[in-house]
Amino acid sequence: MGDEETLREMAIVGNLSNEQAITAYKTAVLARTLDTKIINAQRQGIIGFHVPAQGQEMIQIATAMLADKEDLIFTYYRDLALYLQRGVPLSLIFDQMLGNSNDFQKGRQMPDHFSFKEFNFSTVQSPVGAHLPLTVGAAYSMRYTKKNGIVITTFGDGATSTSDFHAALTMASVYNLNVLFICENNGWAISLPASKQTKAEIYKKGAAYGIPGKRVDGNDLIGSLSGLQEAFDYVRSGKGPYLVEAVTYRIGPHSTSDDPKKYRVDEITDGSEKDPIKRLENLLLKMGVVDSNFVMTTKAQAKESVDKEMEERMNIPPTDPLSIFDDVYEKPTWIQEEERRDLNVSD
Amino acid sequence: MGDEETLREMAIVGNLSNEQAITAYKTAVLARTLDTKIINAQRQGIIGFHVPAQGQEMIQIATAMLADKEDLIFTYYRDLALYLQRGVPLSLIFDQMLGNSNDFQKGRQMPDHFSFKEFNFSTVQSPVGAHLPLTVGAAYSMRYTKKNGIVITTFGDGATSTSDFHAALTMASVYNLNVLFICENNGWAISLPASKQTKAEIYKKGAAYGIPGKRVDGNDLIGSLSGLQEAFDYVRSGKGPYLVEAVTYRIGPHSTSDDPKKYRVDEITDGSEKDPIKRLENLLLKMGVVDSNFVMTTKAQAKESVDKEMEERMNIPPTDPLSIFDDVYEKPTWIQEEERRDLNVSD
Amino acid sequence: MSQINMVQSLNRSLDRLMAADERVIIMGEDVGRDGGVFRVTDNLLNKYGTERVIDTPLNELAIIGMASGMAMYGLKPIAEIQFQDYIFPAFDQIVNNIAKVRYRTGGRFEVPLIIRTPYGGGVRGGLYHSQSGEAYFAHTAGLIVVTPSNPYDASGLLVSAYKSKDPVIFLEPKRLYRAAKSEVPDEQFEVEIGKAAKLKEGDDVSIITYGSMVPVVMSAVEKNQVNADVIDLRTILPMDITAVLQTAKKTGRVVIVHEAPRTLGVGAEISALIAERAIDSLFAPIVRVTGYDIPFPYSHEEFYIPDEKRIMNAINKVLTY
Amino acid sequence: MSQINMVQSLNRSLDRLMAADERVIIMGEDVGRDGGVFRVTDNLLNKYGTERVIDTPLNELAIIGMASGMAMYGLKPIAEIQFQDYIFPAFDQIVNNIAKVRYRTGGRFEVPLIIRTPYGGGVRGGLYHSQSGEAYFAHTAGLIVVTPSNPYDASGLLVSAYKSKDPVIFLEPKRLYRAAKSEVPDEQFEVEIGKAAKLKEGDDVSIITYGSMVPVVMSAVEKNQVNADVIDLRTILPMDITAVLQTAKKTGRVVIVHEAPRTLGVGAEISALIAERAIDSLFAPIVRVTGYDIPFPYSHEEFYIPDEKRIMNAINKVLTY
Ligand SMILES: Cc1ncc(C[n+]2csc(CCOP(=O)(O)OP(=O)(O)O)c2C)c(N)n1
Ligand SMILES: Cc1ncc(C[n+]2csc(CCOP(=O)(O)OP(=O)(O)O)c2C)c(N)n1
Ligand SMILES: [Mg+2]
Ligand SMILES: [Mg+2]
Repeated sequence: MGDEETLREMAIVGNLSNEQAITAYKTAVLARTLDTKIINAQRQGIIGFHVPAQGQEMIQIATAMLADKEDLIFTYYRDLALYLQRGVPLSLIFDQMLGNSNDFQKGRQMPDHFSFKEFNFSTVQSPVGAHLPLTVGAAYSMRYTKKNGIVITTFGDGATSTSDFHAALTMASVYNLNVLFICENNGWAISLPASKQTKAEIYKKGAAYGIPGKRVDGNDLIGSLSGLQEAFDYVRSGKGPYLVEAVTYRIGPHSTSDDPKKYRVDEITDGSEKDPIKRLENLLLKMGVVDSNFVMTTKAQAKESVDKEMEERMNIPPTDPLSIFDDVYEKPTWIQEEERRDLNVSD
Repeated sequence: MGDEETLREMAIVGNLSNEQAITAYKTAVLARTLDTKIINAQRQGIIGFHVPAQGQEMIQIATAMLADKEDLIFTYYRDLALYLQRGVPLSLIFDQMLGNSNDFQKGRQMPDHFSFKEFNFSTVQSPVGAHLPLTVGAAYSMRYTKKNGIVITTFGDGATSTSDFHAALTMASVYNLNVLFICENNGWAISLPASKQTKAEIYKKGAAYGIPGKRVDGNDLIGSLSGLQEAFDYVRSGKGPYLVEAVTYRIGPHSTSDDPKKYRVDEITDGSEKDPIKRLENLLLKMGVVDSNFVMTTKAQAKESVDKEMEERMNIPPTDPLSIFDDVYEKPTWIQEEERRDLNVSD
Repeated sequence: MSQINMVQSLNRSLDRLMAADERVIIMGEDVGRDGGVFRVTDNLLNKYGTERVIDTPLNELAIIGMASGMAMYGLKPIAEIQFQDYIFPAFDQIVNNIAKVRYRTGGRFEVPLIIRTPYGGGVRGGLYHSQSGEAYFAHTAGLIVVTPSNPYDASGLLVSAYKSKDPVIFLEPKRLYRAAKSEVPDEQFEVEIGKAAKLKEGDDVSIITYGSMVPVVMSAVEKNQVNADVIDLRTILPMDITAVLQTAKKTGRVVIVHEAPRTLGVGAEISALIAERAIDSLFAPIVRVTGYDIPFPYSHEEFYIPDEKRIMNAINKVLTY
Repeated sequence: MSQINMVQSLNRSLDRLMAADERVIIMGEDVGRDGGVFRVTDNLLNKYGTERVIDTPLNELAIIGMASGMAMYGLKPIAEIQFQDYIFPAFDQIVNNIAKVRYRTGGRFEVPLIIRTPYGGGVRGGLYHSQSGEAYFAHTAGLIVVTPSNPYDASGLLVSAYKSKDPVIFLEPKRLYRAAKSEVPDEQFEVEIGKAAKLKEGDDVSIITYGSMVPVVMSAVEKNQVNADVIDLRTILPMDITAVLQTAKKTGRVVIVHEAPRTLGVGAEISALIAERAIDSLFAPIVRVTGYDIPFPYSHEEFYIPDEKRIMNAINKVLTY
């Protein structure tokens, strides 16, 4: 999509103010800066692991922009920009990434497996797709208890092959539940290109369940917003579930443990022509909404706050080893109590 | 479909000879007679259990008619007519239903869980849909080892909701395997009507995988044959998998343990207007292919051979109890050997 | 008080729970109009409607996954898996999700659901309608696993499961569904999770069992006038370690009886706990009488399931050791 | 002979098997171009092509289900599950199908496949990249479950698994993948399934262990000069009962060490077998040193996995009993 077209699209969305566009840009830059910081911290052994979200920021930001506070969001492990746009502070993100004693989850999970309940996020788990059937139950509960809001969930292209995806779409459709399924198709499931994941177009997979679908340009803020708007409207109006395929691009490796050179040799690029942040930046500059000075300041500020925040959070002590026996059950059974004593003694 | 239409359809199929139509009719009558016999035997405690195939005979017969010897068929638990049309003798069927010492499977499985390897059938298991991923592997193997033939599999409407269905269609499509998926949509999964199983039309479910589909009138021989022919041609030509939805009708209960009055009150009929055997019978009579005398003789003969066969097979002794320790592994481990001795002693 | 069987007891208990608490939702294959293939949920659809008694499509992963989302967000789902043999498609959701939600969120979420499922043989169901899979669940921290052996415990354990904030695998011995009636109060009452029942006091030998094997054990010891301590575990995870060790120390002779296969069956854990904590009290080997390490056969299931003879052989072995 | 690590050993063994037998097919997520996330299948795609080294979509049920169809119809699939934690979506296919095909067909079909999967902690993988789930499989008759503890056994067990006509769950302790090198023959050789290895002869105490814990046990007994009999089971199902009983009877003091949680872990079965068959030889309780009955935590995994200190505590306990 060229810039001219994008401008026309913007008119279609209509309600995107300059302020909103600028906020989105700032979030995107912050997310990218944070991501880079974490990758470096991982290399230095400060943070254990990371799944970079670079390249996928814009669809995540658009999702957060259109979601209401009362909407419940089930993210997956690669949604850094989504949290930031929805207001999750850097401090909480670092606490989880570091697994320190401030971490809501008590350091129990790998980095990127967040659970920001206060911001109406659910909980992230590693098994791909396994959160999807939960979204359906949550939507059932919300309808049953007459709560406002819809359920939104994100997942990768690989997740569409899982049994959980099939289960979730089956149930969402049969019970006509308000779930907005957003597939962040970044073209890869680790080393498997999306073209080998499935021969169908992902947004058409709803056809097997009577669920409508739509493909949106996930690398473009305006494209994402206008595409998503229709989907949000559909689900909010109670018509049932909807499947969005956001075409996006994984700029980096699958994770800090991954070496994409093994499988991505023939098409490695820096991703810049698809880079959603560059695209928004260029658009804002071209439209005169911001100038190059603003761009520089934004980036510098992002870096400063990310650096500062991480330094601060690194001072927070780790959790007590004996706490590993908590939260297996509401109250530890005799087994956990005994094992806690065992660890305490052997320690 | 009126009879006039049916006649026209018949011209389309073209290659259905009178002899073939008569054979199909005879098989259908035999299957129905056998089914009724088994239900009675179950009531008398002679056979442990049964899932009647009444109402679904015609799509099963059509499938067997179009299948080549070298085609490998994975049936489900409700395919009595399919076995008969493919040449499985009554004796073998009774041996399995009775679980006697002649049963190929050594009495290990419930009735209706056949494994007629000699007739190029695979093995039936109870978990709904669980055979479907196997079909894909078998098709892969056949292509890899350059064997002729395709893989055909049958399953119910309920099975389309299982994870195994999703898994099978995913793999069949991605590796472009020669699998013909035939859903015998009999309108029910025990007490759940197909309309509550899914909101999509079953033959369109392939869309999620890029697999073409087609609905056929499974209660009509000509309709089934002409519809299936296209699907067989597609798969045989190596174009990949294909999904057929055969609309049919479960005349009886789900199984001998089921009481459909609990859930089917509002629409209980004797199914006669949908009864595929009556329809074929009427057509053959109308066309003068057979006369009413023939019909009577066919039914009488079917009854005679079914009665005679069962009486004979009932004389075959049961398996040796100690054989329950065989076939867990190629050779029993020390555990099975020890447990066999234990049973022998306590006996 | 009424004289009722286990199906009736469960049905009434479900009814009372639904009447008292709107958050209780029943779901599963054929649980609605059909009332469940064993009729445990009979008539509940009529009383509580399709919003609260949900006939689901044929996908156990979907049932359990959806139920866990409901439980995380305020409801109290009671999901039925038609036969325990069909729970395995949902195994990932159970061990990787449900059992770990509280833990992985640092206690910020919980999944207080109940998964009810009939298990065990004796109904001529062959490989796929007869399994006793309790050990698969009992190896999973985060789950509670219970199994009643009589109508009273069925009702009482169900209420405790309802009150539990942790996920409960509720295993119903299908052979006992209609096998016997017993006195069950008409009001709600509890049978505490984690507490075994002493069914019989005796000094010569301890028999530790649960679920489907309880009546067989009781019949064996009564007919043969064995002076046995008989323990019905009722809860498999967390096991009542006090009851197990107390009886082992008291008699010094232990026989464990269950229907599931021996290798890594629940009996292995019972035996190991005793071998770890009460070895000096033992006068004889700890003997397990169990289903065999083979798939559950259609023919000869009567030989598969431990019978009184096999139980008595084991008892005599430890008594005469 | 070469000095190689476990990844190299497995890779070479796979390579030799593929070179010798066209029926061998490798399949799984990222096993092709990527060579597997742990590089066990590195370079095999280049050598054998996409027909024989199959990068699959993200569905473990599909991988295992398809592999089982391949195995039933003449091929020898070696399927990789990227982490053992992700095998549970395929659990139904494994316990209800693969483990029961031979049985339910009266021996007319078999499913000679291998499921390779890395297991265990120590790589900072948290709840979902660290589990040791061997007990879930070892409770299932019809399966063979093996786990090597060193590069030599890895290669040899893989060849035996290849020759097996029964389905083999091949568990690879990921922490040991590159932890140590050892001498491994360059030609094909076998390590027999069902046979444990005696790693050290000693008289005072028996330590029975396997897989990931073997080096920790060996280091503990060597550093502390414990006069221990050390058994590396290598095969978990069917277990080498002769080796287990022989050592228990010899020393009369048994410590069992594994990384999986204690409750109904494999140690329970080992303990129960001894308590059933060698109780008179015992001088001390049978003690288990295991992972804890909690989900595998991300932080403090070093406390979760049994260390030398915990092992020595147990050894001293039984020695001084
Ligand atoms: C059930 C399961 N199988 C395998 C894995 C290992 N794994 C982690 S991420 C991943 C690829 C996921 O791809 P996709 O869904 O496209 O999301 P992306 O990582 O590309 O954002 C795989 C195979 C897993 N986490 N869960
Ligand atoms: C995985 C699994 N879940 C539940 C069952 C119990 N069950 C047996 S048949 C059946 C309904 C199947 O319906 P359908 O697929 O339409 O086939 P039909 O019986 O109508 O021919 C159910 C729920 C089962 N066998 N397997
Ligand atoms: Mg992706
Ligand atoms: Mg049906």
